[in-house]
Amino acid sequence: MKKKLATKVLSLILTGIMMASVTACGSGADSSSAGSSATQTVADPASDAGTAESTDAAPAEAAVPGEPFKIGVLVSDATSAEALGRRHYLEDYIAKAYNMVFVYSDELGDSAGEKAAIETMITNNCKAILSESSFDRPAQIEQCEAAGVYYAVGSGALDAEQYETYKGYTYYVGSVGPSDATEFETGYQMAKYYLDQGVRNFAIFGGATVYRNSMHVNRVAGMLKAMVDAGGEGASYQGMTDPGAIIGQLMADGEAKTGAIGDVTLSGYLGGYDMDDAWFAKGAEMVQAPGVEVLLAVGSGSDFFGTATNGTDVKIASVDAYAQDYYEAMANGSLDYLAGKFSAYDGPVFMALYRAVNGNPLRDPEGNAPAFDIGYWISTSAEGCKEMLDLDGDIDHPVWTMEELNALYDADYAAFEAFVGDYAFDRIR
Amino acid sequence: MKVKNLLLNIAPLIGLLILIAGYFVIGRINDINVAYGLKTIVNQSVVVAVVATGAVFIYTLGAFDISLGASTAVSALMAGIVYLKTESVGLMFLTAVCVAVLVSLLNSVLAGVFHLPVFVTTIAMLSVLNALALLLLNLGGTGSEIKVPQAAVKSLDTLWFKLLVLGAYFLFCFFLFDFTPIGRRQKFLGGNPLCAKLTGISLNRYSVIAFVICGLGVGLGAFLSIVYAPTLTRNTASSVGMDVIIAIVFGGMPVSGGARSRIYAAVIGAFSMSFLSQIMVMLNLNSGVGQMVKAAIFLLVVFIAAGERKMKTLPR
Amino acid sequence: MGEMKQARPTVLEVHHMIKTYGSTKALRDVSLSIREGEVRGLIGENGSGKSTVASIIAGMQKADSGSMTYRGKEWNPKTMIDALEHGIGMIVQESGTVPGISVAENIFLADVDRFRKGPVMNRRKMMEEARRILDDIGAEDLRAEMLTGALDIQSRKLIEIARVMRQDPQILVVDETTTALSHRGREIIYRIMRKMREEGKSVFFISHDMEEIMKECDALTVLRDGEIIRTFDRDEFEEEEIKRCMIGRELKGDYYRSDDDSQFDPEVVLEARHVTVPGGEPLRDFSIQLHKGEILGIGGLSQCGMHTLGKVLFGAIKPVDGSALIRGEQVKNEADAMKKNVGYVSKDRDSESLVLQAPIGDNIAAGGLDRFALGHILVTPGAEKAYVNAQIESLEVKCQSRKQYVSALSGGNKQKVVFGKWIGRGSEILILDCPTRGIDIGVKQAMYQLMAAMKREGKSILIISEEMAELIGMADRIAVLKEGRLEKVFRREEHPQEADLIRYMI
Amino acid sequence: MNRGRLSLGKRIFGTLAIPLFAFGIIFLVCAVRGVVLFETTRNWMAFFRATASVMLTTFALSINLNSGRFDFSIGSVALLSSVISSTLALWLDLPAGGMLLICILSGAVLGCISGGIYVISKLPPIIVSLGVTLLFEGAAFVLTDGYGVSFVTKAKLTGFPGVRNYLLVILVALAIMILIFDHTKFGYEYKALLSGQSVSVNMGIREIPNAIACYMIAGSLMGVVGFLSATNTGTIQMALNFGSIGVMFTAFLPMFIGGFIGRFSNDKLGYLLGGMIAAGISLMYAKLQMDSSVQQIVTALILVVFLIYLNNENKLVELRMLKARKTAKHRG
Repeated sequence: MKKKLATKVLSLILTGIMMASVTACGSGADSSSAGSSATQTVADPASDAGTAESTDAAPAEAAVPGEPFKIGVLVSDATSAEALGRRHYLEDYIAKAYNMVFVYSDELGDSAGEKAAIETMITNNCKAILSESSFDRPAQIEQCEAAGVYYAVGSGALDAEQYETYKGYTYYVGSVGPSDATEFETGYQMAKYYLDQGVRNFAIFGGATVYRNSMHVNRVAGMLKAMVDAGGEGASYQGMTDPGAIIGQLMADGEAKTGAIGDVTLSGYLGGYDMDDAWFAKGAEMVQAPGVEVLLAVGSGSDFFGTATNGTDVKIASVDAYAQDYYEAMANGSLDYLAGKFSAYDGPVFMALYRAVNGNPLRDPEGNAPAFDIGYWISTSAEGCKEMLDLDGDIDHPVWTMEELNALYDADYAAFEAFVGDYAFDRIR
Repeated sequence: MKVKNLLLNIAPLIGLLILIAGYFVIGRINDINVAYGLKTIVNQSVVVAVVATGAVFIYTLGAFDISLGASTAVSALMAGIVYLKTESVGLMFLTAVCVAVLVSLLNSVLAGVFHLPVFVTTIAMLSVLNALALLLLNLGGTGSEIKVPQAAVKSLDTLWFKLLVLGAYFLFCFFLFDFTPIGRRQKFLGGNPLCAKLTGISLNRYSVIAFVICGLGVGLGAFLSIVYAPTLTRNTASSVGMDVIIAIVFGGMPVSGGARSRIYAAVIGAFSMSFLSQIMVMLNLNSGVGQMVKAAIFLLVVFIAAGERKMKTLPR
Repeated sequence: MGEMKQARPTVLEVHHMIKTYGSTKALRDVSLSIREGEVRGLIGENGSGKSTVASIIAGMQKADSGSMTYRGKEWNPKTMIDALEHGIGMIVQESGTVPGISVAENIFLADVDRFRKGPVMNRRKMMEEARRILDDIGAEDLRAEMLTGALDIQSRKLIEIARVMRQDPQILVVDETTTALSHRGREIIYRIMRKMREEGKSVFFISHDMEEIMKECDALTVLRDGEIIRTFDRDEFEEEEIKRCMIGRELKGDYYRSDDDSQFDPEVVLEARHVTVPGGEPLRDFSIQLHKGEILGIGGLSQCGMHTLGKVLFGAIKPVDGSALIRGEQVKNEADAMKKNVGYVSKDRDSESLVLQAPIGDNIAAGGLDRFALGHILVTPGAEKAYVNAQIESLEVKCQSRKQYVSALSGGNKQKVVFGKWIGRGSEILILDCPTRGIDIGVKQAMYQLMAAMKREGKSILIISEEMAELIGMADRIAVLKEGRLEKVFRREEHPQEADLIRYMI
Repeated sequence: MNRGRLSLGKRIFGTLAIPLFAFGIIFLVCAVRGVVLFETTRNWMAFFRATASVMLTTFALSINLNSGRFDFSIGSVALLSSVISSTLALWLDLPAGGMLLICILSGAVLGCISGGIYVISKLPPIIVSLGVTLLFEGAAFVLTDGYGVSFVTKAKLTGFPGVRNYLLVILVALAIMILIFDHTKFGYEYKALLSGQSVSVNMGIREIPNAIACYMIAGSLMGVVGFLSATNTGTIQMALNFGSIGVMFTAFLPMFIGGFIGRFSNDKLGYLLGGMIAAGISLMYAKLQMDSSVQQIVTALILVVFLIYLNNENKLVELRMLKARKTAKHRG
C-alpha cells in the first residue's frame, strides 16, 4: 500500500518534470524564436500550410510547386557569420516560402557526430539531408542511401574521387558550391591583390587544411601559387611551382610550411580550430611577428585575429560572408579584403533537394548527380562591402527569391547550371 | 524503511520506464519513425553503456575516473593504426582491448605506486591521453584523422552485433559483480576501505582488478566507436568521458561507491540519457534548452535516488 | 566540604532527559543537578550515557525530550559556542581541534568576531590574547602561532582546555580528557578544577579512572544504560559499591569465566618477536606469545602500544624491526593472517570493523567469501544466505533480516556482526581489541561466554582491553604494557587486582 | 608546512626555486631555438593575460577543491557570465569596465546558484557541479541562440587588453584574495572548516553560508576569467556537453605548484607564480610555434612528473582533495 503510494508520487513527480519541460520548451521557443530554429517556428508543415501563406507577406505569394517536408541540416560550424547568414536564409525565407522545416544539427565535431545527427534526423522524419559538414562524406552518403533519404552537399563539393563514386547513387542529389578550381582561384586572387600592391610578407591561416578539407587546401594552394608567380625568378613553394603539386603537398602535410617563396616571405602559418587559449596565443604570435604585413585567411580571419591585429598595421584578408559583422570589421579596418558567400547560397541546392523529394530529381545529361560550381563576391572596401551586404541582407528580398527558385523546379540541367553560374554580384544587381 | 529503500533502488529504473513511455507517447504525437528511432537510441547509447558498465567497478571502490573518454579515444586510434597496417579486423579488435586494458592498468599502477588518489591520477592521465591521441593522429594518420575504411567494419555495424557485445560484456560484469568474490570485495572496499583492509582485502589489488575490467569495457567501447564511425579524429569519443559519469550517476550509482553500487546502473543511465536526448529533439527544443532540461532532470533524479540526508555537515 | 556544598545554591538542573540514536536508547529519563562550587564526577561503563548527558548540557547536541534549567532560566544552548558564551564549557573526549590552523585560531574557533576591525582581522591581537590564556592555564610552552596539526595529543587537549577556560565558564565539563594526558597535563586539569571550586564554579568530571575521580570529586553520579543509578556524596565514596552500581543488575549465570583454570596447550600459535614500531603508540622490542587454547589479556593505558600490537600481529602494521609469527610463520599481511586462520576485531568498531552503510549480510559474508564461494569463484545466493543466517542465528543478532543495514543496529549487535564475520570463517585465533567497548551488559556477558566457549574448543584469543576487570575476569595471563614495553605478566592463579595492574601501567 | 620554523632565506628560496627553475628552462629552450620570449609588448600582454587568467582559475578551483569540493562548473560559470555581461555591455553600450563589473556580479550570482543547489540538495558537490555545468552551458546557449557572442569590432571592449590592465587585474585580485582568505572572519572560518569540518561545525561555525560564499567568490573569479578571454578574442564560443570544462584543466599544474610554494610563503602567491609559469610555458609554445600535440604532451608530462615529485616529498597537504574521495583515506 505504502509502496504503491510512493511509486505513484514518484511517477507523478517525474511526469511533472516531463510536462514542465514540454511547456518550458514551448515558452522557451517563443521567447527565443528570434530566428534561431525553424523547427520551433513551424511545428507541423502540413497543417500550417494555409496560414503560413496568408500571414507572411513577400515570399508566400507565389504558388509552391511541390509538397513540403523536413530537411536536416548538418553543420560543423554553427556560429560564424557565414553560417548564420545562410541559416537565416533557409529558416526565415525558404522555410516560410515553401513551408519547409529545417532541423539543424548541433555543431558537429567528428564523423560519429555526423552519423548520430543523421540518425536523429531520419528518426524525426527528415526526408532530406543538406550537409555542410565534411568529416566523413562517404559515410554520410552511404548512410542516407541505405535509409532512402536524399542527400546534398551545400556550400561545398565532393572531391573528384568521391564524386566518381557517388554520382550515380539514387539518393545522392548533388552539390552546389565552389569547385576546387574556384577555391584555388579565390585564394590566388586574394594573395595576388596584395602582391600587386607590393606586399612581400604574409601569414596564412589555413583552417581545415589540417583535416585535408579540399576547399581550404585549394584556397591555401591558390595563395601559395600567387606567391610563387610573384616571387620572381626561380620562386617556388618547397621546390614546387605547379598547382597540382602544391595541392598534393598540402594534402600530404596538412599545413603550409613557412619560409621564403622567391622574394616573398611566408612568415607564419596556423591551422585548425582548437580555439583554446594556447591556440589564440599562437595566432596572436603569428600575426604580430615582425615583418608580417598581411594575414591571408581561408576563413574567419577577422573573427579569430581581429583583436590581435588591433592597433597594428597588419591587414587581414579572409574568405567569409556578407554579414553585418564583416562589414563592421571592414569599416574599422580589422578586415581588408573579403571574399564572401552570400546568404542565398543554398537556394539552388535546396531546390535540388526539393525536386528530388517531390519525385523530380535533377540529373546531368549522363544521368549523374550534378555538381554545380559557384564563386564568391569580393570586396576590398567598406563601401563595396556595404553595397553587397545591402543586397544580400534583406531577407524579404534575398539574392535568390522564391520566384526565381520556382523556375528551377522544372528546369533542365543546362538551365539550372546557367542559373547557378550567374551568381556574380554585378549580374544579380 | 524497507519500502523506501526498495523505492530508492528502483527509482532510476522507474525513471527509465517513464522516459521510454514519454518517448513513445511524444513520438506517436510527432509521428516519428519509431523503429529507426530505437535503432538510433541503441547506436547512441551502446558505447557509453559498455564503457560505463566497466566503470561501475571503479566507482564501486568510491573512486572516480574522468579519463575514460580519452582512453577510449586512444584505444580506438591505436586500433585504427593497427588496422591500417594489417588490414585485420581481428587484430584491430585485439589492439583496442589490449591498449585499453594497458592504459587502465597504468592508471591503477600509477595510483598504487605513487599512492595518489585515483581521481588525481586520472586527471593527469586525461591530459597525457589527450596528448597521446593527438600524437597518434600525427604518427599513424594524416595528423587530423585516421581513416579505417568503412567497408572493413560495415558488416559489424548492425544492431544485433552491438547488442551482442553490450549483452555479453554486461553479463560478464554482472557475473563478476554479483556472483564472485570480486564484486563483493569491491563493494566492501568502497564502503569502508579501512575495514576492508582489516578483512584482508587489498585496495591495490582490487583497484587493479577494477581497472582491468573497466579497461576491457573501454576497449570494447573503442571498437564499437570504430564500427560506428570509422573515421577517427581528435574528437572521437570526446563526449564519452563525461557521458559515462552522467550515465552512471543517473543510473542510481552512488559516487561514494559501496554497498549501494549496482552493476546495471550504467546501462539504465546510458539508455535513460539517450531517451531523454531523443525526447528533447522530438520536442524541437533547441540544444541549449534541451541541455538545461536534461540537467534539471539529472539533478532531480539523483536527488530523489539519494534519499534522505540528515547529516550535520555538508557532504564533500 | 560537605556542609559547604549544602549551603551553596543549585546552578544547573537537568529534568527527565531522553535521547535515542536509532534503536539505541542513550538516555532514559535522566535528571540531575549540580551546585555552585561542586566538582561532580560522572561515572559509568561505556555506553552508559555519561558523555551524552554532558554533551547535551554543553550544547553539542540536543535531547529528544526533557528540559534544563541554568541559573533559574530555561537552558537550551544552540551550539557549543553559544553554551560557552553563557558560561558552560566542555572539553570533549574525541579530538576537538582543527589541525590545519594555528593554536590561537583553535582557541578562538568560531569566535573571532572580537578581533575584527571592520572586515579585517587583527591577527596580532589574537595571538597576544591566546598567549595570555595559555599562560593562565599553565601551558606556557605552547606557542600561539604553532600549527595545531604538528602538536601531540596532549598539547591539543591543552588547546581545548584553553578554548574553554578563556571564557571563564561557570560550569566546566571535562569528558574523559585525562586518559590522553600525561601526569603534567593531568595536573593542569586538576589545578583548574580546584581553582574553579574555590571560585564557586562547578565542574562535571567524566573519567574512567576511579582513583582520580574519587580523589578530585565532591560527589559522584553513576550512570548505567542511560539511567542514573545513584549519586554518592564524598563521604559515601566506596570503590566496591560504586563498581557494583556501574556493573549493575544481578546477572543470571556467569558474567566472566567461571573457571579458575589457566591451563592451555604449550603450542605457540601467535607470537610477537622483538617487535619495534615507532609512532604515537609505539612498541619497543616487544615480545609475547599466545598459546593454543589460551586467552591472553593485554592491558595498559590507551597509548601504551597495545592497540598497535593487535594490528602488528594481524599483519596490518609492518614492524620496522622484529616480526609477527603465526604458528612459526611470518605474517605477510592481513589476507595472509586470515589464510592462517586469524581473525581481528578492531577497537574502532564503526570505522574499522564494519561497513556501516552495508547490509549485515555483506559484512558477515565479506570475511567468508573464500569459505562459501564455490571453488573460490562462484558466490551463489543460496550458499551466502545460509552462511550469513547461520551466524546471525548462532550469535543471536537482533535484526529484521540479513539485508538490514548495519548502521541501524545497536553497539552490541554491531559487535555481534563483527564476531560473526570472524567466527563464521572458523578462525582459530582471534585478536580482540576492546571487544566490549560501548556494549550493554547483556551482550557483554554473551561475548564473555562465547570467548570462554571458544577457549574450551581449543581456540586461542588475544584480548586487548582498557577495562581491567574484563582482563582479570577472562584472561589466563595478563600482560601489562607501558610505553611500548612489556612491564609485567600476571597469571590467572595469582588473582591480580586492578590496583596491581595499574601499578605497572603508570 | 610549519612556516614558522623556516628561516627567511629558506622561505625565499623555497618560494622562488620552482619559478626560477622553470623560467631558466624556458629561456634556455628559447635561446637554443633562437627565439626571444619577450620581443614585443604584445608578448608581455599575452604573458600577463595568461598569468591573470590561469591564476584566477587556480584560485577559483582551489577554493572549493581544498575543501574537498570538486567543481566541474567553473568553466561554465566563466562562459555564462561572459555571455551575460557582453550581451548587456553591447546592449547598453558599456565600456570594458562596466562589462567587467557585470562579469564579476553575474559570476557571483551563478556561483550562488551553484552553491545553493549544493547546500539545499546536500548531494556530493561533484555531482551537483555536473548538473550545474550542463545547466549553465545550456543557459549560455539559449541566451545567444547558440551563436555565441562576437564583438570583435567593438573597440570599447576589445580595447581592454593591455599590460597595464592585466597587471592591475592580477594585483587587485591577489590583494583581494589574500585579504579575504587571510585577514577576514570568513577566511579564518574557511580555513577551520577546511581541515576540521565537523569540529568547526560543532563549535558553531556556520558551514552553509561559508560554502555559499566560497562558490560566490569562485564564481566572481571565473567571471573575470570569462571577461579576460572574451575581451582578448572578441568572441565567445559556445560549449555544450561539458565543452566548458577544459578551462579547469589549465589550473591543476599551477595549483600543485602553488600549493608547494605555499609551504614556504603564501599559497596565493604560489598560485600567482604557478600562473606565471604556466603563462611562460604557453608563451614559449606560441613563440616556438610548437605543435599542439607536442604542447599537450609536454604539459601533461610536467604535471605528472610534478605530481610524482610532490608525492615523493610525501607532504601532500595540498592534496586535500583526497578527502573528496573516500579511497584517499589511508590512515592506517
